[in-house]
Amino acid sequence: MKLVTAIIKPFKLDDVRAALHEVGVNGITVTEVRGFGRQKGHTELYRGAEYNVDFLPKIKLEIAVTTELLELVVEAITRSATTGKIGDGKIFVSSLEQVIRIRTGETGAQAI
Amino acid sequence: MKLVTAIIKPFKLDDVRAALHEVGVNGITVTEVRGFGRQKGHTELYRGAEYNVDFLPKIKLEIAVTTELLELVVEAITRSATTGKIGDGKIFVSSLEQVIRIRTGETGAQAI
Amino acid sequence: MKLVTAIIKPFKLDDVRAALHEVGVNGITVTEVRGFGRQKGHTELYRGAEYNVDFLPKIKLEIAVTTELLELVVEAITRSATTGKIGDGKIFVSSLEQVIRIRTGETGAQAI
Amino acid sequence: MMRMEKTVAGACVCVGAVLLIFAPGMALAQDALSPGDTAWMLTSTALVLFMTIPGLSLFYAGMVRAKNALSVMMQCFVITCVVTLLWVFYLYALAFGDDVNGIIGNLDKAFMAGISKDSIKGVIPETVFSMFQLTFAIITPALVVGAFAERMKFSALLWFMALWVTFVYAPVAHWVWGGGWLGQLGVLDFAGGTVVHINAGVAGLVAALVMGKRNGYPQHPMKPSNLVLTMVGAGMLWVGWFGFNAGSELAADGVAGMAMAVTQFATAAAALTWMFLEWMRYGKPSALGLASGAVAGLVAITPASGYVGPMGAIAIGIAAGLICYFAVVKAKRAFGYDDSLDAFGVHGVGGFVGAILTGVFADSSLGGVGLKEGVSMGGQVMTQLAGAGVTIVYCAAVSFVLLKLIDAAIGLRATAEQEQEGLDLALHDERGYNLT
Amino acid sequence: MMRMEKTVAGACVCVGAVLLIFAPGMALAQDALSPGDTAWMLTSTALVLFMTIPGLSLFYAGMVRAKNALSVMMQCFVITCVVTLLWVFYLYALAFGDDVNGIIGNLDKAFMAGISKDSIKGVIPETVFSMFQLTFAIITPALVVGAFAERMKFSALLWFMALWVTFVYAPVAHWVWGGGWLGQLGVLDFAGGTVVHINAGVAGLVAALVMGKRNGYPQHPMKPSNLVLTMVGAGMLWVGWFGFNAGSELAADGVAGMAMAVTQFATAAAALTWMFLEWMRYGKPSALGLASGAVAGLVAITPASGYVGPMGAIAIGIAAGLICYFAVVKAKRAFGYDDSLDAFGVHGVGGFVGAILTGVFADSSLGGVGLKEGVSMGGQVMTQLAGAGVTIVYCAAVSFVLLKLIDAAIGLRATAEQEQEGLDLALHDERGYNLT
Amino acid sequence: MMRMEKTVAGACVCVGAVLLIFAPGMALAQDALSPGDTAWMLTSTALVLFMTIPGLSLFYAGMVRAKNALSVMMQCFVITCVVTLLWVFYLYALAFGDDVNGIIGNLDKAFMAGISKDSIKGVIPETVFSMFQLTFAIITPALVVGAFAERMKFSALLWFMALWVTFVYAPVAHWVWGGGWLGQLGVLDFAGGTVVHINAGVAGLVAALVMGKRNGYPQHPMKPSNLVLTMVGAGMLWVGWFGFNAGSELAADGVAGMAMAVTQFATAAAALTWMFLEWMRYGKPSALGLASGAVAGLVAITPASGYVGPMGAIAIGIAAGLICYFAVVKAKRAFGYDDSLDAFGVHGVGGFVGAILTGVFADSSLGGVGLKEGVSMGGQVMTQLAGAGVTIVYCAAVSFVLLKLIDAAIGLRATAEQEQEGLDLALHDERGYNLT
Ligand SMILES: Nc1ncnc2c1ncn2[C@@H]1O[C@H](COP(=O)(O)OP(=O)(O)O)[C@@H](O)[C@H]1O
Ligand SMILES: Nc1ncnc2c1ncn2[C@@H]1O[C@H](COP(=O)(O)OP(=O)(O)O)[C@@H](O)[C@H]1O
Ligand SMILES: Nc1ncnc2c1ncn2[C@@H]1O[C@H](COP(=O)(O)OP(=O)(O)O)[C@@H](O)[C@H]1O
Repeated sequence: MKLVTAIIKPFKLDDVRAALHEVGVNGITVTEVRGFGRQKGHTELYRGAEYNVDFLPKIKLEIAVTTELLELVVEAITRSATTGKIGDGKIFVSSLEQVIRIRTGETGAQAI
Repeated sequence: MKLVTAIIKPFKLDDVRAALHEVGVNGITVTEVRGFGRQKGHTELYRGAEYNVDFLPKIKLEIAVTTELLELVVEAITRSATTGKIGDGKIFVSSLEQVIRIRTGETGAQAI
Repeated sequence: MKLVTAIIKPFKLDDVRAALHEVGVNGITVTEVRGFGRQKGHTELYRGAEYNVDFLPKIKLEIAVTTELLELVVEAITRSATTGKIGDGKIFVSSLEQVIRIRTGETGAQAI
Repeated sequence: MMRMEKTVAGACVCVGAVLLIFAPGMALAQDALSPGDTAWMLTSTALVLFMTIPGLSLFYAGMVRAKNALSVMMQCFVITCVVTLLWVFYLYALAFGDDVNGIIGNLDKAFMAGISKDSIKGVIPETVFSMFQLTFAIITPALVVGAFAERMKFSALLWFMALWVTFVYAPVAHWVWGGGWLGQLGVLDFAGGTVVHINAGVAGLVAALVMGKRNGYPQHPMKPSNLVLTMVGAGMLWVGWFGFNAGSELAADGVAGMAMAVTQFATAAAALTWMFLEWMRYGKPSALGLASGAVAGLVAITPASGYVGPMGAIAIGIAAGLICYFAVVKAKRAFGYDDSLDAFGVHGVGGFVGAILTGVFADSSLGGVGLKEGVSMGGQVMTQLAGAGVTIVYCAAVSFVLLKLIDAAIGLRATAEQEQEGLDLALHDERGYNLT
Repeated sequence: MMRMEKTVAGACVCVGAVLLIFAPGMALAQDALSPGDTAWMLTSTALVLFMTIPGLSLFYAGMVRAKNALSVMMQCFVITCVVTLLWVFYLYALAFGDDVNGIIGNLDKAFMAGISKDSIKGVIPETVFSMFQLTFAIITPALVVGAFAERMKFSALLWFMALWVTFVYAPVAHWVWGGGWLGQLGVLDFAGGTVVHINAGVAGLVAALVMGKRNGYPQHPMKPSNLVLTMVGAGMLWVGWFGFNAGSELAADGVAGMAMAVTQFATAAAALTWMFLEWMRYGKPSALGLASGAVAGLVAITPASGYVGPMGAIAIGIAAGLICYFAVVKAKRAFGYDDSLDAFGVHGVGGFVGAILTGVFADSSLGGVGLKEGVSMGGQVMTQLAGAGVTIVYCAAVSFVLLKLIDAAIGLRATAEQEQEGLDLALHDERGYNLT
Repeated sequence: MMRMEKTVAGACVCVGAVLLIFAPGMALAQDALSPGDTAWMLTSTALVLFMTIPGLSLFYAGMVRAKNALSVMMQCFVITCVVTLLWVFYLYALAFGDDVNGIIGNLDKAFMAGISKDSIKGVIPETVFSMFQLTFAIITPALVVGAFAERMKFSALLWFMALWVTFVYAPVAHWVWGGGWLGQLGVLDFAGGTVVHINAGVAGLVAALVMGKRNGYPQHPMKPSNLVLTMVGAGMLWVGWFGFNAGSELAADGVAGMAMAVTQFATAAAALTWMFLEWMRYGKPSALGLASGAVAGLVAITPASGYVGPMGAIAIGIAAGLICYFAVVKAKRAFGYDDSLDAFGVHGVGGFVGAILTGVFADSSLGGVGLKEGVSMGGQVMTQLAGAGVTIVYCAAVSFVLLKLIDAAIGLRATAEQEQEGLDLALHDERGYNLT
């Protein structure tokens, strides 16, 4: 099993979710994060005090998937999250050793 | 060493923490997340505009543990976080290559 | 490729970012988390009702790096995030199987 | 409250001076409207409504958990609306219509019958008198909301409040202010220590007991979600209370001026008392403690505000700060009931303290305006006790019956799931904050 | 609004009584200042400004997304400033200067020429009359902001509002209140149903249509960010509205008292109507619905407040709650325009309902003060329709032209990127909330 | 401020007219209470308290970081309480008791001795006069809070403020308004440019210098946490300021009306000036800039409000917007002190600008009410400079000594850890926001 972590632009969340739904993903965990990268941030100015904020609001998705689904999931995210502009985000894939569903105690692919 | 990531219902946090404490876990990192799964969300309605919100507030726990403790920790979470109703959440286990305590520079199991 | 996850004190963020910048890290994802560990929390008191809050506000950094850069990055964080007082935080290192840049579809080290 | 017999000579001194010279003018001018007093009463009415919406609703919204913030605000708001309509229909008639046996007003004024723009009460339009009184009938049930916050069903709230203002508030207001038997007995209640605060506090306590605790209380933390707003609400209450107390003179005169002053003095004293108690006990003073003390002081000076002097006011404030502090911080925990936002601990207890001490500090020997010819301080205190006691017993009994009836009919409490989810989402399909 | 012919005998009854006896005093006292009435008008002025800042700006800020909260507050604030200066320069002169052919005021009073601390209008200082009117000229364009919230360029807003108050508000105010032809025709508009609310609502609708929808509307969720603040704003609007309606009598008398009372009654009725409709339709009542109904009631009673009785007020409230509910919840969606915060649905529609029903319930047979000698209810309704119709057509046409001109010159809308980022950051380099 | 000699003939014109005919009535009516004027002063008192709690505390709470929001609100609140009690005990006596050598009031009125509900001052109850003045004594130290926000120990604040109102505020108020030497000199300060704003600003600057910068200032970002609340606070300040300025006439008359009007005009002009400066300099106008300009305008018109005309007010507003803008945006950074919320930059500087320009625009040639017989504009400006200069020097010196004494005795600053954690948690065991 794999854990897919995607950093995307906040307003793309609905699209990505829909795309994931299509490829059969039913569970996602979403976190509001701030991203720092090549995309530039904004300036805030309060009574002449200027702050350059280079963190941008981003959404992080974590999705546990079976290894078979991995390709499809990555493709779905890439397709639906892209705007073509800098800051579209990243996908990280890592390995999951175990998944447990708390309610039932099921483990492995069944628990996803 | 392993990294245990658990998604649980927010009001279970205190119970889970207590259960983890019992099995000897002293460090936890907690994030507020929104979960999307089988448990259905709620409806919001503002002046006739209806929004179906299918994300639910969840709590994500991240716990670095030694491999020996893994079993106990997973068991403690499963036991304390369950309500038997849909949406109780998941536990993900992945491998940790290294842990460093920033203050002392200690590494490995000692750093946990 | 590796994923470096660091839990640090919130007011150290700017320093750590600067240190990471120096060693050539250009992308970071930041999450506000609450940490539970040896550092003690605080007390809140409302009309005689006392709450002992043992979670502390922390910042979690996630940084995807090439394996070559790993050492430097860990060192940079350790150096810049330390205050010498309990609660300085941890660094977790795990393995990343794949990284994809959403905008271009690039993968691997190029995508970081 | 309510010097109904106020003559023009009293109300409108400068004109009175002239009138005294030209006696023929008097009969004609009797019952004439005074623009100055009317101006103040229009303002006071606005100030007292301001206490409830937005004041009290902010004060309460900040103290509940974020998931219930809208529910308490909505409760305050809907009470405002429901009581307003009932007021027009029959509440004003019940409370302030012509007295029937000292018990209740007759219904001649139901549906505002006979009240036109030309109707005068004292030196102000009767519409203004009625509106001013309405704002009191609104805030009283709104105060009760604090006791059962975070768990009552909205429909049950509507029924309870509609019945409660009818069967509790209106009669008690009549007894004390409308020409009823408690007023005749000599009970002093300038602006509502008994009618408003004891009444609200006791109803709240009964409701808290009948409904039981919030799930998880007191084991789970139930921290105030937005004390910044609570501080704002406290500030608004303080400012609006000038209309409450100084407005209860029904005129812009020296008594109103003194009522405003003693309100300020007692409040400051009570706030500091609570703060220092907390500081001594826990090592730190808190904003919520300071604000709670201020409200306790405002409550306690209310019945006394037209009768006592500055030093009496400070004494009342200190007493209120002290006693309400212990009621809220100690007694509630000791007895184990869940008065969510301390409606009883602050309003019930503070109102009682104020009612009794009014009997003490109204005495001219202690700087007050003096008791009625032939009444001793001890005698007045007994009268005050009687007034408070009657109100407590009557309010508790009727509130209890109403709550039990409603519970049997439709249920009082939200379900455990609804409570868990928060009343805002569960009962109103709304969230108070969508900040991210 | 505005019984300019009010004599001292009417305004200052108690003195009047004396004066009646000593006729020689009369001429002398004519045009004398009444401190009581002045006190109320100073207060009313403060109350109406309070409606805009902070009231309306809170009401609106809570309804937009967090990223646009400051932008609407700033728009309300800057409108306050710009209209104030234009008022001094020429708006007051245009609206309330000596009438020229029933169309507009002459400019004799431009730059407040000839107005000193000793100038009297009726029984109050002219400065106070002018200030009170200014607060109306401020809130009207501020209400419009709700229609195009979250997408207008700040510079375009400045131009639009400056031109709009000049070419729309000032003439319409003059026609109805300043001695112009609509007032002469007999149009009744006590406190601004036509001048303020229809005017603002129609301008808002036109702006919403000309500017188009917010990007993503209605597919993407655009949830209110902070309904707690919206409830606070609604409470402030309600309280401030007492100054708006009862202040429009320009005196502290029985008419003011009745105006305050009917304001309260209509508002309560409208709020409950909206709430119960929602409850029936969706199964749950909401705080936002309750507050929206209250504002609809406040709007609808505005033109009627000096003319109708308590039961007429309740009828108007129910009608307003019902009709505005359908306008906001149904019509907007059916027609598909994006009136972001329902400036048209609440103010335009509510103002229209109120304007027409004023003609009905002002009749003495329905508890009102009675229509002018020889005018039938039907006739008055036709007059009201005429007044409303003229305002709608004039306002729509001129607003449209102004918007098109500004669009051609500098563009009306923020760019899509700016809208996406939020106007607070994009246009003002600020964020409303930095809570973590 | 404060036309104490106001006779009934002036205050109560319509009655006066009658009285003139019947001279015998006059002596009797002398010193009689005017309900209309009293109504306005009761209202003004409420308005000025409203400026501090909730107004100023919101304005400040929104500008600090979230972790310090409650601390500034609590400071404003506790100042309200402490000053109130000291006022009763001796402050009123010191400031407004019978004058001793032009320096200070004697203590005959300590503990409100001799003040009953029947005491009259001018045409209003003395209680009302005293309460109105109290609200000024409250807001002045509360304004100072902005200068050292986010770092002062709570206990040190209590000591400093108690001593400061005793040794700085009371004497200066006496000198200017209580019959003291600056008033005798002819210094014009209608509503407190010198007594309130220069005084507060200078004390703030001294405190900021003595205490040093916040840790991390200016390298670390210290962004306002909740500008939405700051905008609300600014709106409340504006509205409440009508009580401050128009109330300072102590009557509801033409001077009060003009004071309210010029307050509005100057504020609008200053707000727009600041906004456009920012727009020109940084390319974007901001809500905080607009609000800051408004407050600067309110401050600057304060001393002038009873003396200048509309155009003079606009000139003063523009000057205040311009000069305070540079003080806040440029001078603070250039000199490197940390006046956290610009108490000095806005109140100190704005108060000074207003004090001087009062001397200019009070002249009848510039639309003002005219200077005293025989005083030239230059002469008046010199007098104003003298008044401001004396206040600056006296206030700076005494504030410095008090701060140094307290620092030596108990320390002024919170520890670095406490500052890091936030004063709310560190000093009060509370958090302002628990929204999740
Ligand atoms: N090396 C990295 N480690 C962790 N997160 C990263 C890394 N690089 C980028 N990110 C995340 O991805 C987001 C987008 O990256 P950015 O460089 O702005 O544009 P792009 O995605 O087009 O390469 C960043 O805001 C950050 O949240
Ligand atoms: N495949 C997944 N990847 C990541 N998180 C998941 C996944 N499936 C579920 N979750 C998380 O677990 C929570 C509970 O899942 P849900 O399907 O609602 O019920 P259950 O835990 O009973 O299976 C979700 O809200 C989500 O946060
Ligand atoms: N085993 C763990 N798993 C996950 N997070 C941990 C663990 N131990 C500590 N942390 C995180 O690191 C933070 C600091 O740990 P703490 O024990 O307080 O001090 P120190 O870093 O000096 O050892 C905690 O607040 C928590 O967020």
